[in-house]
Amino acid sequence: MKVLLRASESRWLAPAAVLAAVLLTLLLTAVPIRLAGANPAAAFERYLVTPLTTFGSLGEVLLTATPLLFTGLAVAIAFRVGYFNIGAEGQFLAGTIAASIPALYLPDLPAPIALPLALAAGAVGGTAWAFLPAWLKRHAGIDEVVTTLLLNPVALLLVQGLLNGPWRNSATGFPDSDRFGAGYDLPRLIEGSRVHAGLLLAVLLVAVTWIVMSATPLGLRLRAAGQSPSAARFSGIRVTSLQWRCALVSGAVAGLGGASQVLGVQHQLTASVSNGYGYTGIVVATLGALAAGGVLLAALLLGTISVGAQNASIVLQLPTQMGAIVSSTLLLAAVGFLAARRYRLALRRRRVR
Amino acid sequence: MDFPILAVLAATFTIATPLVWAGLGAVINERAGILNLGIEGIMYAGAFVGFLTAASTGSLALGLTAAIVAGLAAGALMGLLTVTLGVNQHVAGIGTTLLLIAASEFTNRLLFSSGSQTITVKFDRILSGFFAQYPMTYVAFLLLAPALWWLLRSSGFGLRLRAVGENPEAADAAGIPVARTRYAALMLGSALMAVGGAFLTLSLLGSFTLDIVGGRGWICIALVIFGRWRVWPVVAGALLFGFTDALQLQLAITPFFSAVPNELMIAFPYLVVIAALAIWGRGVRYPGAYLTPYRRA
Amino acid sequence: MPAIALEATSADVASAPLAELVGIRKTFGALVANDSIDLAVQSGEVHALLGENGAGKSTLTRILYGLSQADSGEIRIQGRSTPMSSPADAMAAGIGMVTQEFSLVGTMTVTENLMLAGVGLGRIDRMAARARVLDAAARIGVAIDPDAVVETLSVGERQRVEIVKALFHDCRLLILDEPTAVLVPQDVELLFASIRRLTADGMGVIFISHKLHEVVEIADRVSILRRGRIVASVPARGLQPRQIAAMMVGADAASPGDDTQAAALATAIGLDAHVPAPPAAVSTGRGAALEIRDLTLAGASRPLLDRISLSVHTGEIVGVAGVSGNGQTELVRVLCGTTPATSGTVHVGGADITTAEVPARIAAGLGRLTEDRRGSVVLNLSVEQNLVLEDLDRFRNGPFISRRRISAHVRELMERFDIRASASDPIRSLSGGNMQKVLLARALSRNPTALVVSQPTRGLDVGACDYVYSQLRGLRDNGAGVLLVSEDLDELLELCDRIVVVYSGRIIGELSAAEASREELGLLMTGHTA
Amino acid sequence: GGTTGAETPSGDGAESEVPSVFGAFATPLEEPWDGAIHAALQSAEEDGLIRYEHVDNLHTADEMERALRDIISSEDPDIIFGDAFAAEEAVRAVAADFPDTAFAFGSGGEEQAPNFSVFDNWMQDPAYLAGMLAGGLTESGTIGVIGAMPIPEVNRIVNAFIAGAQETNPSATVTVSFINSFFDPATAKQAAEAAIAGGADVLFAERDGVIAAAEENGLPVFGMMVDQKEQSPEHVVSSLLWNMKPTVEAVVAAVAAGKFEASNLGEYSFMVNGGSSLAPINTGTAFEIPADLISQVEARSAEITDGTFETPVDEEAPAGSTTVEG
Ligand SMILES: Nc1ncnc2c1ncn2[C@@H]1O[C@H](COP(=O)(O)OP(=O)(O)OP(=O)(O)O)[C@@H](O)[C@H]1O
Ligand SMILES: Nc1ncnc2c1ncn2[C@@H]1O[C@H](COP(=O)(O)OP(=O)(O)OP(=O)(O)O)[C@@H](O)[C@H]1O
Ligand SMILES: [Mg+2]
Ligand SMILES: [Mg+2]
Repeated sequence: MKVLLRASESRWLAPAAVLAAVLLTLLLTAVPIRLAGANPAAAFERYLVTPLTTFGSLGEVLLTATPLLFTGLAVAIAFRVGYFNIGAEGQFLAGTIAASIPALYLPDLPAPIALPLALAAGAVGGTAWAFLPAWLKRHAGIDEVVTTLLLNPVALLLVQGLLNGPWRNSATGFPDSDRFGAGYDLPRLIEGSRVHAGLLLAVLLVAVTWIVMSATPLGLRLRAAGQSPSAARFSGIRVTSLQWRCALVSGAVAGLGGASQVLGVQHQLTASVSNGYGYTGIVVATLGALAAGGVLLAALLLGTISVGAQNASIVLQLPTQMGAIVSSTLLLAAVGFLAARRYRLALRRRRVR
Repeated sequence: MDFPILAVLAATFTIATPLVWAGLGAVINERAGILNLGIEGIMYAGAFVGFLTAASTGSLALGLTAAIVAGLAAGALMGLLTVTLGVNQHVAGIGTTLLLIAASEFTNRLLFSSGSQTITVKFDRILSGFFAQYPMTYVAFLLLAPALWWLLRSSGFGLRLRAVGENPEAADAAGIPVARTRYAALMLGSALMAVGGAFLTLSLLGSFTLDIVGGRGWICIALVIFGRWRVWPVVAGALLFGFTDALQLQLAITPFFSAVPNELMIAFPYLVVIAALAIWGRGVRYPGAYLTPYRRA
Repeated sequence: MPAIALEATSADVASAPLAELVGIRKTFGALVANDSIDLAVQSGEVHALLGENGAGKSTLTRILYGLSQADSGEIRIQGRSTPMSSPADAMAAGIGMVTQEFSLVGTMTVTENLMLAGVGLGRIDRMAARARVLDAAARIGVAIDPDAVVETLSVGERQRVEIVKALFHDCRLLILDEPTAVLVPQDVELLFASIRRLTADGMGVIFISHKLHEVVEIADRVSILRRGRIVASVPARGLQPRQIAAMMVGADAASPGDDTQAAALATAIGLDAHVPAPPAAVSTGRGAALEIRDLTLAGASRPLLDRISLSVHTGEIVGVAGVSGNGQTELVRVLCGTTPATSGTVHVGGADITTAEVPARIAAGLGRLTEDRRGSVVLNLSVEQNLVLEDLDRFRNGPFISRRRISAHVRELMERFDIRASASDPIRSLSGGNMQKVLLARALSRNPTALVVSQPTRGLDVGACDYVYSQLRGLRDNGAGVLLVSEDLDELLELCDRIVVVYSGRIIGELSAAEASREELGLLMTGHTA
Repeated sequence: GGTTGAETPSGDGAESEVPSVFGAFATPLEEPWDGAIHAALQSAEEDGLIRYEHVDNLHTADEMERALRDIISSEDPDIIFGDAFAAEEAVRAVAADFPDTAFAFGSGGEEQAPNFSVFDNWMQDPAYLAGMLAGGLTESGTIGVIGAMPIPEVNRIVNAFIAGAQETNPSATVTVSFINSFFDPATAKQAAEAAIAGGADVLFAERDGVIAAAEENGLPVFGMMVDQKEQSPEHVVSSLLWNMKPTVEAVVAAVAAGKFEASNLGEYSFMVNGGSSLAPINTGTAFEIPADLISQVEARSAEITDGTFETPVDEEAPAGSTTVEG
């Protein structure tokens, strides 16, 4: 028997691969679920079905997917042009800080002024945090992976420093900021659900990115620059400058995500505002094949599992780590099967066709 | 009070120890062309499995062995994903990290319903004064680093490993089994990462608590690029980080500096590494086949 | 050499072919690259494998060497069926290969590269290996520096390393896939001398080349592949290049109607000593298409380009000859805008482009075609995307790409330049010849005032070469100036109006094509000024 | 929140009369703070006082809010225990939406009528006593404290510890290191090593990791939250204990009696009410603990218990190095 590249992929292979991944995950995680004292089938229903079948949790899925859309898109934009921004986490946090500045110092602004101001501040904050690595890359060829990565903990320390210092809660003394003024609440989109206007903004950015990537000269140039910088340079594409601009745009998108999260969900700055969204964004972007549509799908998938895992923990008393085990196993199984579908098995002795 | 510079230097080596083990593991992986972002999870699993085994058998040697076995298994999983199946390495690595951390914490929860556990024996320091360091520190600097330096430079295995990381087509044409070499690199490197994690539980602390690795794996990824995939510069990077960290911990309780915001002090090592990179880190060149799976036509 | 001992003592084994391919079939998706191929190589013979670009030569030899696995078929070594699941198997069976694309690790030294094959896991002895490398180089008759890092070497030097590498470990069958494409004539002679020595000792050689005069010179047997099938396998003795060419393209050599085609082919492959170039016509008076003044490019120790001054007039092809590594690559890179010049000026059609960025160069009327084909395209993008990449702003519709206009433009180019692929194929799947046509189409689609081309026919089959030549002549006849950098003297003599010779980054001589001879050029290229 | 599911568990409610309690924790249960609440609830369940379920790891305010709404809609417990730090806004909003559910949350804020009560780990009393012991034990005159981060909950413990040290050793210096993490024992240990290098010969392990440093250097050390004596039987002098049981019992009794209302439950964590204490002083230490020091501490302890001594509460961040000399 041997492994051969497939001549062509039929359409059903991708869904079949995902289905196989779900089955394998079910098989692999049934044992720990049993050990933790729950019924695997019931658990899986909670993980994958419940979130999508009740109105309330569907809203929660969208809410959970919102920050992932921003960070996933941010990472995809940068990766696409060959700039490996691992710093979406820090840029997201910088966005939350920057959006908090007007919200804390000008708390009484009315919403029509306050929201654009705070969102713009978030974008600027993310850009500012992306600036140093991008500048070092552009002017000195310093590798961006290290600099963006190392600035993540620094951003978290900056949040903590502000919360322990000037922004300490004036009522409780706890290191979280005061509640923002009412004008800074992103409006909710659907009655009875926490989904907020940040989702709209994220989807808009996905759409714009999709159009730019697929229908403009810039989109093709970005791809060329990302796939082969030297050939792109030969073709007159200014790779360094494109990378520089995408790095900043990427930071801005991540920063907007931070702003959306504090203005839409938290209404105050806390040290735990990001649940590793920037790092998960890398998974979202690569799972989505660095394409806008793919980011959308991947963010929704991860959002679903995360909402489902919480529900399973509450209802079935499974340790919350079980949710992480299921989602990471499913992630690895899915990418594994999706990669494997490019190949087919052939018996050595049989003549093919 | 005199500033205890010798203590800071001694602490430098202690702090650098897990970074050297895991960072050199990452060097081995990346020299073979594979970015192993599973590092954080592999260190975590090494810390947990090592501790669990030592605590239940009472044998440190068995604990260390178990950590190594866990690392080898994690490396094999990474190999299955990135080498055999050609999965995107960022996704495979981050997925592995998530899985191993969750699985360790889950097992910890099932076995010890809460609270931290302690082993009564641990690898203790040897010698005294400035030289009072853990055996695994001595092994890291005096044995592991020279051995890997020699391995990469002067052994057939190192030559093969570099070849599959630079140009797998050429390596294949030279009769080198590309997949097998990459598996070997992943398993060896991951085992070193697991030992780096086990250092925390079996040597430094003698106990396991959640979050014990605390982002050290990600620092290693940065240090490997900082050191340009070469053994001694990576060791130097780990020492630079260790020194600045030890320094800030000491300065934080030194009267003059205690007025500086704590967070700024803690950020210091990160900023120093970035600054060092900005000064010396121009024109980093990645291994030629970095991030690219290989399969024959 | 155990192989020879075997040959000498056993008549039986001698009668079994050294290697035999039986019923080899290989498909890439829908494409059948090899279709039930049978081929046998005898010991002591040079077996030439010929065919158009994309005929399946490399695929077949890669299967024999274990770099690729056949869908079906069998490989026999000295009569015994031997599965080749990896190059290690092939090496164990006594096969060595020089692949068409370089198989060298750029960051390693020559010695390390040569050690790679067959290195164990334990300690390596660098000094001993180095000595063995020097020894092997001397044995094979090629000079290489064992301590040089491969990526610092020129292509010609790298090819020499490849050849030494294939012969470093004793083998009974040597596969050479277009080894001479990047070698200068002197090196080709050295290589042939080695091949003759080795075959005299009983080695078998599979030799792939598009240079038919080389084939008739060295081959004992010629097999011709067309579209994945063997269409002829004949002894080489007495065979004329003209006949081979006809067999390759499938034209019936005997048919009288095809005289013109045969003649064109013959011309293309440089059989007729050289046809005097068509008169430079009305051109020279019309001023410079490309004007280079005192162009200098500093290097680490000495200038890589040293005050080069040269003008190419409209309606003229100027050749640049030289042994590789004398500044040709750098000259092309500076002109193409990928390396900035240290000093000097470059004008295209009167416009100063010395410091211009690539788009401005293209706008000024500069066409570019470099020797680094795969480095000039984005391999993962499609043929269509690569064809318009330099020119995207021409196909805008407001802020968007006009897909309709692009596909119309691309369809036209693909027709005009006879590109045999589908517009949506990723360009990496194209064979060398088709890729070169894409690049040519891209360079010529804007009707450049001046064209810089380097090694335009390296690795191309006769049909494709001929096509490139006719395009370059056509461009010249339309009034453009062409600067042609080539290591192929026949090509230069064939195409150019004037030839300059570079040596050590300087122009050390200029000859008009009418008065130039190979001998004279050869002397200049080795630095002998009269 | 959903519109379905609230009815299902009510069938269970008929079987037993004890209130159902759900724990909703921001950190993993292994983290000592939430671990203490969880332990008290578990023990209340074992005592047959309550039925108990829980969920942990609700890191963000967002997750906390989703979990709370989900808990109410799918499990509808009588009482929800948890910690609201860093999710005050969200938790209070949910509480306001479900006035029939009793909320008892760790919080730095005030109670919120009608159903949101707050508690906190008011451990300044045992901290003061531990500080007294530390002051008496130091020979170098320097004591090292390694804490998580300068938040009120940590500050008041550290400040009380410093005040206690001041009582027995007016010239002592206390160095305070914050590692800016709730979980980073390796860094905590390095910080402890730095304190030792800076002259400290007694340590207070507000965070895990410090005891290992004390053990290696043979120094007295104080543990936190649970009795950590077994981690280093010869070096742990004592530990500060938080006992959530009085708080849990108070809330359960009020709910069972149908008289639950929003209140500040903080006093149930005071030593007077048995909500916190100093673990028994270790008699098997490698060094000697002077008997008169112990009696001094015991006397002070008795004063605290009978209400004649009130430990000062100071929630300002302590300086990195405090020389206590007044
Ligand atoms: N969730 C989705 N919703 C709608 N369309 C989707 C979604 N996911 C993927 N797609 C489709 O998948 C294709 C690829 O997505 P994308 O927009 O990123 O195109 P692209 O950048 O042109 O991709 P490519 O890299 O293949 O050229 C598009 O045609 C898009 O319509
Ligand atoms: N890995 C591959 N995937 C898809 N198609 C391939 C691959 N390798 C080769 N081909 C196709 O197979 C055919 C035969 O290619 P091959 O390289 O054997 O030709 P060749 O005779 O060596 O041509 P050339 O003279 O240009 O080197 C070509 O059409 C080529 O495009
Ligand atoms: Mg796309
Ligand atoms: Mg070929």
